[in-house]
Amino acid sequence: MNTRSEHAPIIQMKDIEKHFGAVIALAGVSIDIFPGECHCLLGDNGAGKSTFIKTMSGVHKPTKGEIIFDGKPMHFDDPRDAMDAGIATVHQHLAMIPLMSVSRNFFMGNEPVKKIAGINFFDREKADRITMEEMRKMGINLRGPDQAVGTLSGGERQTVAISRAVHFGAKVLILDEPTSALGVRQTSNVLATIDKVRKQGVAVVFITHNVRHALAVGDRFTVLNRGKTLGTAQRGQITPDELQDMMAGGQELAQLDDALGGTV
Amino acid sequence: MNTRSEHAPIIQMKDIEKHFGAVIALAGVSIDIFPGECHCLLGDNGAGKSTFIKTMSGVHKPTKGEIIFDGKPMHFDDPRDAMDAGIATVHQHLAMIPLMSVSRNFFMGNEPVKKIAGINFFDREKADRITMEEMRKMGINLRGPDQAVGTLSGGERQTVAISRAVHFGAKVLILDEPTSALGVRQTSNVLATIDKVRKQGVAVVFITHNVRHALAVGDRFTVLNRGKTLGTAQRGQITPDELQDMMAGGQELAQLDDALGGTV
Amino acid sequence: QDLNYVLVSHAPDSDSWWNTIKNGIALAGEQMDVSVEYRNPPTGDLADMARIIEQAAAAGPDGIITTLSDYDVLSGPIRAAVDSGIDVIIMNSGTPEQAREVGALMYVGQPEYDAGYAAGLRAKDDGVGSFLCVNHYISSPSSTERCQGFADGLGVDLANQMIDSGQDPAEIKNKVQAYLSANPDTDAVLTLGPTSADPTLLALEDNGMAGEIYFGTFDLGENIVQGIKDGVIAWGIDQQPFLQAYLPVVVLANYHRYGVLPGNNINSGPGFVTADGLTLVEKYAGEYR
Amino acid sequence: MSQSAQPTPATDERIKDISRLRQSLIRPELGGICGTVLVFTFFLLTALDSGMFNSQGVLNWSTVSAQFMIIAVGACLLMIAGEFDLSVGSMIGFAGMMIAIFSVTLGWPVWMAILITFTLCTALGALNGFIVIRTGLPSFIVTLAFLFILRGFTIYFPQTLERKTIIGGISDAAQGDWLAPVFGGKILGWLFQWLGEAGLIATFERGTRAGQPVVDGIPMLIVWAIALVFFGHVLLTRTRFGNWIFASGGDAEAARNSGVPVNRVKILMFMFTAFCATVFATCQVMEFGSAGADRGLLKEFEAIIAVVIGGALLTGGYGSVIGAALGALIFGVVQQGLFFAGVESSLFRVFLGVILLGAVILNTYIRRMITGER
Amino acid sequence: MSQSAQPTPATDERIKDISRLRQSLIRPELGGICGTVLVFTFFLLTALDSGMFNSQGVLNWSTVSAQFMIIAVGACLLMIAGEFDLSVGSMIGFAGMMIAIFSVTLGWPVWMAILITFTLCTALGALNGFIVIRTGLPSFIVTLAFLFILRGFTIYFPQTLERKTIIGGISDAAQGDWLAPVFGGKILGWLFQWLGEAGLIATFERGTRAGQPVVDGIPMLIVWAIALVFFGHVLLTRTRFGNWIFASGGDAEAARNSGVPVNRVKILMFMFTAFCATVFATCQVMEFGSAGADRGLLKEFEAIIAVVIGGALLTGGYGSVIGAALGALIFGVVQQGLFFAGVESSLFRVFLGVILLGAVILNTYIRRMITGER
Ligand SMILES: Nc1ncnc2c1ncn2[C@@H]1O[C@H](COP(=O)(O)OP(=O)(O)OP(=O)(O)O)[C@@H](O)[C@H]1O
Ligand SMILES: Nc1ncnc2c1ncn2[C@@H]1O[C@H](COP(=O)(O)OP(=O)(O)OP(=O)(O)O)[C@@H](O)[C@H]1O
Ligand SMILES: [Mg+2]
Ligand SMILES: [Mg+2]
Repeated sequence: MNTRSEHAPIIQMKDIEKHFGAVIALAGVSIDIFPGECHCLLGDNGAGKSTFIKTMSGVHKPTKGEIIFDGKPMHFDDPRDAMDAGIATVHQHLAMIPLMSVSRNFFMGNEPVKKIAGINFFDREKADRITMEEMRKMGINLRGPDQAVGTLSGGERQTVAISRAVHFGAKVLILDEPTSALGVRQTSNVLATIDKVRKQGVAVVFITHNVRHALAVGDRFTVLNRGKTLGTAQRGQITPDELQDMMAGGQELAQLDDALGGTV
Repeated sequence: MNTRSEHAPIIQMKDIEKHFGAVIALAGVSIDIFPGECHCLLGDNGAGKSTFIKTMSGVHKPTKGEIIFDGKPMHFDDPRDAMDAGIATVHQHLAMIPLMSVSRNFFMGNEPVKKIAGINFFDREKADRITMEEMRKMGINLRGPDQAVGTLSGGERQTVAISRAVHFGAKVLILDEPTSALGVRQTSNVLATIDKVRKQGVAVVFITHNVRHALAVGDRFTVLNRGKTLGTAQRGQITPDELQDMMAGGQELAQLDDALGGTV
Repeated sequence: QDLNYVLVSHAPDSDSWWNTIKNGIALAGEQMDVSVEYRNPPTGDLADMARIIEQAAAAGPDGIITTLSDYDVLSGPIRAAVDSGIDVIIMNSGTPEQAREVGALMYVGQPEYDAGYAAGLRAKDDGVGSFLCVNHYISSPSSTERCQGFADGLGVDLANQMIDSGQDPAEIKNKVQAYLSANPDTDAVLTLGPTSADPTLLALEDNGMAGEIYFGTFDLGENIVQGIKDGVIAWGIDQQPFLQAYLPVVVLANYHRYGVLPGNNINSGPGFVTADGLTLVEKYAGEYR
Repeated sequence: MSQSAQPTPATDERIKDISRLRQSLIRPELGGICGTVLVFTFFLLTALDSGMFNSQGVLNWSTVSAQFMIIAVGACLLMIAGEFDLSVGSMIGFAGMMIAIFSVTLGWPVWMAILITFTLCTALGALNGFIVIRTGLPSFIVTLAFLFILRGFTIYFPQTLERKTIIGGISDAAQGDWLAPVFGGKILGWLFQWLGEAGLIATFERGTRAGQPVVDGIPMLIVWAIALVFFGHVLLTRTRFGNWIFASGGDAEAARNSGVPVNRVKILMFMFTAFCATVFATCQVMEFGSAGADRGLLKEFEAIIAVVIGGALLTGGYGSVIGAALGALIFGVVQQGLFFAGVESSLFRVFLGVILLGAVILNTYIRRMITGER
Repeated sequence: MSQSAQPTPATDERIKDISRLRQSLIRPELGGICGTVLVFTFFLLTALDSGMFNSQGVLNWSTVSAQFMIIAVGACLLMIAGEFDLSVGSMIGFAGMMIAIFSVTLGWPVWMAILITFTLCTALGALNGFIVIRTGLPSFIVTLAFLFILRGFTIYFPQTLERKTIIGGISDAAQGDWLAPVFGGKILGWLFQWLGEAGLIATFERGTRAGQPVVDGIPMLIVWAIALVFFGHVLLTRTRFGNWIFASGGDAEAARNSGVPVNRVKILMFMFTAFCATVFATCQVMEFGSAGADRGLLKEFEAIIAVVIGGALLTGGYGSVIGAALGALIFGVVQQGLFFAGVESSLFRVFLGVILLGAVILNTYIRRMITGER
């Protein structure tokens, strides 16, 4: 699974900094992402995880630092550039529009077109067909492709978002806390999807607060803390407890954990 | 900790049903809540957990069924009635208003008043003083009581909401997925707070998707599934794996778990 | 009620001056035993008015009575109505020549510019050299023509002497006061109707210039009549809207019934109402005057 | 994966059934369609013999409806994209005045006046949009400011340049111009000529045009309205850009994250709204030959009302151009129909308010059924 | 617990410093205060000798500002509560007309006419609110419908009852009434009399009132404005109900969950807005002695503009009554000041738009600093 030694990294983020006005969200973070690995990004609230993957997916421009994609330096001007390069992102606050139909959402920003009389038209039949197919593959029975996303449950929406990202042939799939609001069944669904995608050779960046979810699918683990990285660990090089400690900022939690039976 | 045999239940929910138009969100759920216990409510997305605790806290009126509070049948017309009776709720989608100051949020709906010339005025000094004090107790250093909630982190907001509920002398504290978006440190903070509150004799209803969080603080566990209860289990009567299985609707997940190392 | 006439005005719904018109056609309709209707563009948009004339023509009445407040906009629809066999009388605004041009039977009214010009000449005789024109409806062309005519009658440049007062009485009042205290050597005030005259009266009363400053106004209303009586207002230009509405109905009905038609246009104004002979004016101001 | 693949069973015991028929009926335009049927039935019953449905009458309310449609299409697309334009009315006045000033006061050829006005006004629309995007202010406020600014200039310019608030003489200037008839002309004259000769429609009885049909063609205004509705409808439902419009209005942040160029979409829609307002103004100026400072008053509300009657959501992300066109048709037919039916005209506003309320409540109900929104 | 009790250390290395001074300066009213200072400086420099700042001039712009203030207070509280009222202007016309019809046409005593009008109008406000609450429609649409409905009736009633659209003669009817002077009277006449005699303020030099002071009292309109601003400010900042207003506008759902009676708050605010509009109308009718069908046109926008200039957030949950009052003051001073300064009056609208834009951008900047919003 861990194909690290075989490939060159698909994305190298070098010394990324990001400032929002008076707030320094990222203070120099470097990470390499390899194809076929699931790279977990962990860290406290406000550590800068979302900000980091947003620079990776072209939503934010880094204040400083370099992004090397497939060996070449890249400058994403907006999310479309990143998508065109093969970076698909499922954002923490879902990138779905409740009032729009599933198929329109599925293809949002990537609409298939057909030329009629030299003009590009939105190819709805194709969009509908592909959507129904992909949803069926993921085990979601839609009433029809024009069912509004607002009528889907949280887990279903997450699944739509992930399958959309996979469908568009992403080389890198970024998932920002996809499981935080999901039930056990939905969560395992999502984790299984991650596993499947990774096996297809796609690089997955998986953000979570849940050490167990991370350990279930992760190959490598990077912990962010207050805008800096605490380093990257290989699967097997680190125990769940060590990971837990790193995320919480060291020993602070020891006593509390004791009192609650160490099961947080 | 489990004081079940010593007391009468503080809330009995009997056969609660709730319909939203064509959707049957609750199809007859009964639960007893005892003082000093932490009662965990678990279940899939859309199982009806939030709907259930909303009928308990007076946000929804049940379509059918009875609520018995402290031995007497109760009809809550709106959340204020429930709050007056001693039921405090921290809702899933935070009951905090970002643009308002911490102290105004803290006392929202429960403002302290002082009479000047026969007219009730909002007692701001008192509100500010209490807020600062309570926040300090919870380990949050505010810039001042008039700092806007919008400037707090997710974990901090959650803590404000919980300490507010505790402060108003709730007999029952309801928490709807308070940890789902929180980091490890914030999560253990919240769990520690729940533990403390329970020890003060308050009944806590704790909704979560995370079996480990539930097991860390729960005394009893009720699993909802598609608007029905699958029964209530005592701490120690049930293993984590059994609980996990119940939440996911039985054996369906067995194989998946295998593949991922049983760590979901 | 075999005959059916429609009066189309250019005034917005709320313009109070047109009440007299409505009352005028209603009375004429009753007396001549014909059915009459009053229509107007709700916001006073002249383009909408053109549509209403077309609509009226489509409904096929026996006659249309309308204003010609913008020849460019209205001549087309009016000529089409005339050509499709409907008799048209022009009232209130426009000129006799324009009325003839569009094929109307006759013109009843008072050309706005001419009325302003006449008032200007009169004021010049009374020794006025500068003035303030309180325009409460600046976006309407005819109100600007009145001010322009007055200025030309005086032989001065309009320039900044016309203010956009808006229609709120308190704002009108205070704007008049502001203007007058910023330009204390203003000789005269000209208002364009009750909407601006009433607050102006109060403004002058307040700043003590009532009776001091030369004050003329267009059109009549209860307070204006009172002002004339009290000697605050020198004159009101009465274009006798009642006649503008009443006469065309009578003329049309008689023309359609007996084929008789006056040989000339009727100038309903400008008549200057002064302190002499105010009793009837007072009684019916705002209703028939 | 397949073992965990039934999150939603084909039938859900927790959802009561909805009949097929009902489901096929509920579309965004349903409210507009019902309203149109209702309105026409009403007037067919009450005003049939008033001339409302003869050739002249039909042309009359069609023209008025076409006017509303032209601005409704722009307002509709903009509203679906999540923004608002209160400056439409002032823009109409401003555009007309600019054409008049360029062609009459400055004496430029009319085609040049028209083209420059279009450029200027769409640029102003872009400015509106740019300010909204850059400052993040609600478009209500920004365009309210422009409502005042543009109206102010519409009064100020002709007053300082020509000393009057109405500028005429454009018809003369437009004589022989190649572009003017595209806005002010009529088409299908030969058809109506023939219909008139065949006695199928009424003809003039006297005057210089005696014998000619009273309706001598379809005004370009109506052609523009149909063309814009068609264009808007195709753009919205059949192109990827249409999907972006929905997405920008539904949730700008989510759309942006998915790679939709939200800012570009919004600015373009502001420009399109300004374009529609300019089309309206140009048609008006070319037809009537003059521009006045009071043209277009309150038209912004009329556009919004037509759009909302047609089922669009005020907060964006939902709506239909066909619906908006039907809303404009209802608006126009009711307005003119009340005249035909001889209703006291001051009650028109009361009707308008009641229709607006009723339509919006109906539309909300329909929308909730469609989207499953709560 | 204590060991894990430092989620936010007292100093945060990730936040750059903000100076104390700057922090004490940023308040919701700051924009309004800056604007006021700016505007007064401007007119002190350009129009000092035009009479703008003598007793008469001061009264002049004070009265106009007071008018704006009265409706701005209502609009401000309603906007903070998260709703909007576009029917304010029509309500002003309607209320005035009702008083006139009751007292003149029906001949009731004026106090009764006033009281019944107040009841009727606040009831209409409640109806507005009730429809918004029950249907969940945006208040923009609901009150837009009422804008038309009320204006329609304001024209229709007097026309059918009295055959005119201006009803006068209220001054006569109000003679000796006990309630009328509360709205139309003046206070502190003796003070100004004394000031005039002492030569501290100018007296009339000619005319009917020669020798009397040019300012003979403070109109009740100003007293009402001050009273309402005071009431609104205390209500908003010093009572629990004020907290509820903020909460309802900030997030209705969250507020409801916390036990705030959101529906009641919103309906009460709609009623208060209607009440303010009625106060405005009553003062106007009592001062001018007549009611006209065109009164109050566009006042809804003016109220919203004053409120927004004063720093309130259009989407609710944030704002200040003092700010709104300053906004009204700026609005009034600019409007009147341009006359004193002799600026071409049609440019007023342009100024208004530019000021609105500038103020809103400044306020947004200030608000972001205060709330840490992004
Ligand atoms: N657009 C923005 N403007 C200003 N500050 C921002 C912005 N986005 C994020 N921040 C700040 O940057 C820091 C990092 O935020 P980020 O959302 O990346 O955290 P996170 O690690 O994703 O946290 P969570 O686990 O809660 O999602 C926080 O302090 C946040 O307040
Ligand atoms: N106001 C409402 N109107 C209509 N349907 C509703 C409403 N509130 C909830 N529902 C439906 O009731 C069901 C139960 O929803 P609820 O929010 O109680 O689930 P939950 O157990 O809290 O799920 P989650 O874990 O995702 O929070 C869902 O099918 C939901 O769509
Ligand atoms: Mg995040
Ligand atoms: Mg829930």
